[in-house]
Amino acid sequence: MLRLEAVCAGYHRLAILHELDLTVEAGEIVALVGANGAGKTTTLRTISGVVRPTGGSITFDGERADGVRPSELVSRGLVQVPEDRALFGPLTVEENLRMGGWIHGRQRLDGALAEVYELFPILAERARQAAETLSGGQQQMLAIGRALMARPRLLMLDEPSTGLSPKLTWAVLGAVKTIRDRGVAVLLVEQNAAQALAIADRAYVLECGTAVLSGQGPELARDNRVRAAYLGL
Amino acid sequence: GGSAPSGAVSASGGHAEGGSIKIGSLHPLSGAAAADGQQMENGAKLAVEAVNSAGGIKSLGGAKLELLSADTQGKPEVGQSEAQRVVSEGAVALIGTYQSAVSATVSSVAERNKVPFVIDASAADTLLSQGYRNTFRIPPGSKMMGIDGAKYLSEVSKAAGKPAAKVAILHEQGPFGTTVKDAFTTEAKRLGMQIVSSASYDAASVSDFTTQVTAVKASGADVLVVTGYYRDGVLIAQAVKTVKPGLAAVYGVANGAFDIPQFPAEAAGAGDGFFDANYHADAKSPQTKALAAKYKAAYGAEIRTVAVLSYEAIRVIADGLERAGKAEPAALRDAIAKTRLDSLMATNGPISFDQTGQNGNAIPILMQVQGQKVVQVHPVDKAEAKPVYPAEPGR
Amino acid sequence: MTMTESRVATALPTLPWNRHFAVLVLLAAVLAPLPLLLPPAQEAVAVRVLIFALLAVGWNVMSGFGGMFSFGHAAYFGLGAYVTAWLLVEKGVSPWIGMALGTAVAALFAVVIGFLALRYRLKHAYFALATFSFAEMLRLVATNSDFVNRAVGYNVPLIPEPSWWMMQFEPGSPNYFWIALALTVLAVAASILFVKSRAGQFAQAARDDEDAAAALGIPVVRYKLLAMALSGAITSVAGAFYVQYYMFIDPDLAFGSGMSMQAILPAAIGGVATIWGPVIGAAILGPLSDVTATMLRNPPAGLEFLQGRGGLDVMVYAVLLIVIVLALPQGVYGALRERWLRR
Amino acid sequence: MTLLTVHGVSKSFRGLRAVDDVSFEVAEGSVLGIIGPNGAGKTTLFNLVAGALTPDSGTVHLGGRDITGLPPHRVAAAGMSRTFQLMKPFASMSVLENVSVAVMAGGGSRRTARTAAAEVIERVALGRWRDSRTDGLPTAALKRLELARALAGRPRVLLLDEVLAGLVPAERAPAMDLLEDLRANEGTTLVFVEHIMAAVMRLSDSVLVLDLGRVLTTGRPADVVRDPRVIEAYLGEEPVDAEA
Amino acid sequence: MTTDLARGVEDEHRDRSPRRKPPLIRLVVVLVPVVAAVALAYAQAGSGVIVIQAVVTGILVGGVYGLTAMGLTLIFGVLDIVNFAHGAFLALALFVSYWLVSSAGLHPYLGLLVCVPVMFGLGAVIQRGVLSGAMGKPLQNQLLITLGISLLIENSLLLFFGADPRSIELPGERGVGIFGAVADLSRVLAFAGALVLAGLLFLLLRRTRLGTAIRAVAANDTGAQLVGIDTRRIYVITFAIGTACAGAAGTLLAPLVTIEPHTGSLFNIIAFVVVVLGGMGNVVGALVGGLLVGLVEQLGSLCLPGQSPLLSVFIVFVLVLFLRPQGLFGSSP
Ligand SMILES: Nc1ncnc2c1ncn2[C@@H]1O[C@H](COP(=O)(O)OP(=O)(O)OP(=O)(O)O)[C@@H](O)[C@H]1O
Ligand SMILES: Nc1ncnc2c1ncn2[C@@H]1O[C@H](COP(=O)(O)OP(=O)(O)OP(=O)(O)O)[C@@H](O)[C@H]1O
Ligand SMILES: CC(C)C[C@H](N)C(=O)O
Ligand SMILES: [Mg+2]
Ligand SMILES: [Mg+2]
Repeated sequence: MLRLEAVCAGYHRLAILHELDLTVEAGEIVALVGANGAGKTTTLRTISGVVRPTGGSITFDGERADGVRPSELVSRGLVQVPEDRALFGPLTVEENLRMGGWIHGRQRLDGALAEVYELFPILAERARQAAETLSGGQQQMLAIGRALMARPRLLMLDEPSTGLSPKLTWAVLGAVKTIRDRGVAVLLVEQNAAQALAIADRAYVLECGTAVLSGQGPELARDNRVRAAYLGL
Repeated sequence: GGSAPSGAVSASGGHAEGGSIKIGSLHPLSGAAAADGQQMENGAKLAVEAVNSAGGIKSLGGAKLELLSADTQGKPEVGQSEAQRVVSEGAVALIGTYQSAVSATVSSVAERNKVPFVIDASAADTLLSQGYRNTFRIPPGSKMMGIDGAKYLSEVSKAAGKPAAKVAILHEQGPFGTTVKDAFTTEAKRLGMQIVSSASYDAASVSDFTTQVTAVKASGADVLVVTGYYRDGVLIAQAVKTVKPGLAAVYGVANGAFDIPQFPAEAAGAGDGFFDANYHADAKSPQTKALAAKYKAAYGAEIRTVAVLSYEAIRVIADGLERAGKAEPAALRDAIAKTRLDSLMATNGPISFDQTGQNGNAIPILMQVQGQKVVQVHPVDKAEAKPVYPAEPGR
Repeated sequence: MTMTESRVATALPTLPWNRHFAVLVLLAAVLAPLPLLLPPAQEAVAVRVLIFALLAVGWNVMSGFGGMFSFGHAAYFGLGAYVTAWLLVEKGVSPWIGMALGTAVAALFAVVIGFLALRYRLKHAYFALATFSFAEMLRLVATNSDFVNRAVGYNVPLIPEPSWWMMQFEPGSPNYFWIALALTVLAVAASILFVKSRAGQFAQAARDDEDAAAALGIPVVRYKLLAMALSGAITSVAGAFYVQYYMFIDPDLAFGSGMSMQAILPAAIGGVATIWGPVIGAAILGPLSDVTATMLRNPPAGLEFLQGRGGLDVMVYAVLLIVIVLALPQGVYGALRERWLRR
Repeated sequence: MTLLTVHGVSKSFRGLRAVDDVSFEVAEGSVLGIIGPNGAGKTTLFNLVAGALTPDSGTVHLGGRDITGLPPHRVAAAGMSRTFQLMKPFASMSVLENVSVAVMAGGGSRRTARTAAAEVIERVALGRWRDSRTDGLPTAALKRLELARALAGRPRVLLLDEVLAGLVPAERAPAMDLLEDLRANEGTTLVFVEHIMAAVMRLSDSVLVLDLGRVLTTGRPADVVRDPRVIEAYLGEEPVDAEA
Repeated sequence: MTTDLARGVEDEHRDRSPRRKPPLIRLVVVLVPVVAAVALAYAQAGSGVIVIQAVVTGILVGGVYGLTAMGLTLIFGVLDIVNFAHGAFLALALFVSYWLVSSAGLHPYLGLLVCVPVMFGLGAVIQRGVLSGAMGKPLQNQLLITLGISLLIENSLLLFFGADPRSIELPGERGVGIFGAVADLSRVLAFAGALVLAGLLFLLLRRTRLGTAIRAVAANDTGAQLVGIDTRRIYVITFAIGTACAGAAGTLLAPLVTIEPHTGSLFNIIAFVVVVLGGMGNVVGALVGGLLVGLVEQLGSLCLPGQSPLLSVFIVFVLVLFLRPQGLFGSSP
């Protein structure tokens, strides 16, 4: 579904990604783990078109996806939830969600809205509240909900559990699985490698902008190098 | 004073090279006063053409005049450096500048370079109270306009049998408006008028006069005296039309709007009957009429008084050169100080400068908007038509 | 404790400080003979450049290094000008003394305005417009106060003999340039010293992050006020000198928004929050309008019809302004420094 | 001897009681961990203690001195430093300059500031970023910079707001070593907020649990994590199917 | 089961979300200076008629100020661009109106049909071509660029139309009586126009998809890109709407001002004061701010007779900022 081949990218003259290869198939959760600054976020930003790759190719559903504007990729079904959530603070929860369905034009989107509310009932309750007044956990749910409104086929999540309490972390990761079960592929970046690997179907380990290891989630969790470096065991 | 002024040295050099005599013309060609500034520039150009086509300066072997034009943008420091520039490019005299603040910096450049500076328009009295020897002014200053304005009001209203008794004043808060108001007030009181209210405004930002005119109405005044510029003048006319304060007259003193040819049309009838006591081109003089026609032919617009003044300033300098017989600032300055030259303006006599550099024969005259035109109505020898008093402005 | 190896190159190192002083001395030495070489009109432009530079160096201390965007620097310029002019015209006091007192008054006023604005936590555009308002209030009050001659302002009386004590020389005298140069050099030196000093470091830290600075024990308000006071003082010197050079001042000129703009433009063109930006910007902007005016006074062949059309020179000036800012968003010096450090 | 005493502090934002009648004491040289759900008021509590916010009621004493309502810079001068959850570097300055400013702010002279700063930088292993401007720094380095600046003033009490968050597990260990070393060798008193339970368990002498702005419980780490209320409000049960 | 967990989260936050108290302070901040000024003005002028007239004029003039500030606040709030060229846009609109009336013989208010689309197009072109380079740049860069644009526009007007003042005549009687005070009809119409424009903008921003998208972009640019909004297009549209507002304002103002290349810049500073007073990006704030400035200016000239009315405007402005540093309707930072 998504295929990165020898992708290089960076900021200004700083190269961050070096010949990165990565694939995501339909209906699977793929985790991307790695040290701070390894380039996880940059990878997601490159896929979603915020950062322009300087080399290699990205294809989504067999079509070229590099050099395409983010808004175009969204309408193709590739949606990212950024590290900082990037909510529309002064807008209400419902307005945020409806904006999430922007690419679907003037359609009512009531069905999609109902699904998101079913997944995160708290959002239905807070529908008229400004997004910036939500707690951290609620904001994370709203960010995911907003992304779902676009009816993505591939959802990319950047560290959805950062700063969340252990309890909320489980809640959010649980939701990720539910989303996968509804047929959406997920590319998940997590610093919390243990938890990410626990729910992932497959995973990549990123170091200095290249994938140094890849494999089934639980399998990687047993790999000694991974255990030492990322699980702190 | 000190060593040889650099301006003088290069000035004669400039003459030798091109054979033409350079005169600096400093006006606001852009900025808020560009309308007047461009008229003045055009007036000066016409004068230069006139002198040159009449054979140039005869005592200098028919030397031609050349205008070094500069845009002051209405900014004093730009005026200063432009003055400095044209002097160093060989200008033997300067004319300008409209804004008093700009004239202030230019006159100090002129004084220190010993280059004569003929003010074509700038009303501030302080310009001539610095003791400068090189600054001359053709039109009257603010104070005189205030005094004569009061006199004319008294004369015209008495002649109509309804002497103005209660006067309200609205004036812009700059030096121009304030000085005129002060002089007017003193003289009006001396002549037995009562000042019932006096309010100032910021000409640059004001956008409505309804309240002020209502206050005038409430004060029971029979005459509203206004000293200000063009835009505010039009706004006042509109407010008068709206409020209908029931005055005998709206009476401008040195007003920048009420005697402008475009004013009656722009105020769309609201300005009918408005007076203005101001210096003015003499509409009765055949030369002035010819100049107005020439201006219209060349630039497609009605000539304003300021353009006539710039024309006059060039004439004064040409005349001075003729008598000096030398294209040298110092000699020219002495010649200008002895000027006696017929004027295109409505005056008491030929242009001639007193000790301070003021044209002693300059006077304001009284004009009135009659039948969508500005006509001269007082003093009698300058009048094209009889003043209509009470004028019932705003009807 | 090892850091995960990453390929991120080290970011820009900062310039060593003593080099700034070396450049300053060199620059002063190179510029000093200028008035002996330039024709008087160009010298007037050169002096204007130095006045702009003084203004902008002052603005830069508060708004560049201090991070508090001022749109009312005319207030300090005007106070410097008016204190000097009033003392000189009304009391016959030497402009040097007037200049010194002017800096004190301007610094004090800066502290008062600054205290109010910081006390009430005004930020960004709100702060900028508050400073603008204070300058406008001064303008309006001066315009209507007999005490300072209302809107008429002051003319500096001419004295018969040139005098250092009264800062008056024959026109075109190089002394004007030298005084302006000396003042500018002092101002730049002051800004270098400030930036390098403890106080300057604290002020810049507070600009970058106020909360973090406070949490480290930096009394943020005190150092911001200090930056404002220094900034006001430097700018007021420009005002004091302006009066002596142009021999005239009035409220619109002294406190008008044009002057506030004049303080910002050179810094923005040259590079905000850099030592040399304001100076370079002034050197570009000062002659720019003369250059465009000259260019259009004698238009190239084919464009003669443009000659003498009012407004055209300003249009060209405007286009140049836009092009410079679009091409070099960090300012001329900012861009140069970036390139220099990147190799 | 108690060094920091917080008594009954409360703070509301527009009707929301973010911190509600919180009291605790910290003995000199000890370590207090604070945990609690998102939005429980942990950062707000830090802000109240460090002077960034003024409590609506309650008092804060440091070494017997009442520091309630003092502005942050006075609190810092009194010997208490803090780090920020959302990092706040001085973006126009290099790492070295950042820390030098902190040394000077703590009373160091300008001449010795650089050497002192360089030492602190080595200590938190930021050496390779020393002369980098902070605007291009990765998260982990920024977290350490927060720590370095807070240490530079040699505080008696250090308030740490999620300094470990955003670090991968492998990088947490050396950071924890550093904190333990501080306490052991310099007797620095630590108060830290953390969601990473491993760190809380290892470092703290006692743990305070905040929920809805109120103290849910305090106690030794091992006891606290077994408290059903804490599990209910904060830790949660690991979902069975997450073990897949 | 996910939903269960989410519910668990929900009761973690039992009603702890901040409630919005009615913003009483705004009302106080607006009313106190106005009431004080009315009382003082009455004491000074000693005549009820004058005070009523001042209030009526103040409201009408305030409407004009609000009108000129409307587009500015939109651009300010959404694009975060400090647009010093707004006055020049206004001047351009005045000249377009003038040209339509004088050469095409259109009724002055019908000019709206042409002027608004023309200015919309121009705004789009300028944002696309020049201002996109100023987005997200520091204040001084925006200042320089928009200042450049304004000099360019004003001086091209000077070049092509000349400096002579022009005016547009409204046919018919213009005086209108209101509560014993009088007002010029064109001012009443301009005031009505300000209300309508504010209403339209408010509806656009609050009730339409485009408006929500505009606010979304203002709130979080990256977020907007990530949901598929073409933010560059939104910028262009927003700026174009802002200039179109200047177009509308220009047409409505044309009958009551002297039309010169510099007319617009007279309104510029006041417009900025109004925008900041009302809170950046808030159209209702702009209207209220305009009214406050208009009233204070009119009453101020009665209260402080020797002083410029602007002095009272700036004093009130600064005092309001001290009470509400984010403007009357601005959200706290
Ligand atoms: N906008 C930017 N400009 C310059 N450098 C950047 C920028 N964003 C990130 N970087 C650098 O790129 C490198 C990789 O960053 P990235 O955010 O992709 O890492 P990450 O793996 O997501 O790390 P983390 O776990 O800290 O989120 C880092 O060293 C960072 O400093
Ligand atoms: N300045 C403020 N204005 C309004 N509400 C605030 C403000 N600061 C914090 N809050 C609210 O107070 C509550 C407590 O916030 P705080 O930041 O202290 O939580 P926390 O415990 O640190 O959470 P986290 O673990 O997510 O960092 C939250 O509901 C937050 O939205
Ligand atoms: C009537 C005008 C010529 C007055 C001029 N603006 C001045 O300041 O003197
Ligand atoms: Mg990341
Ligand atoms: Mg927190």
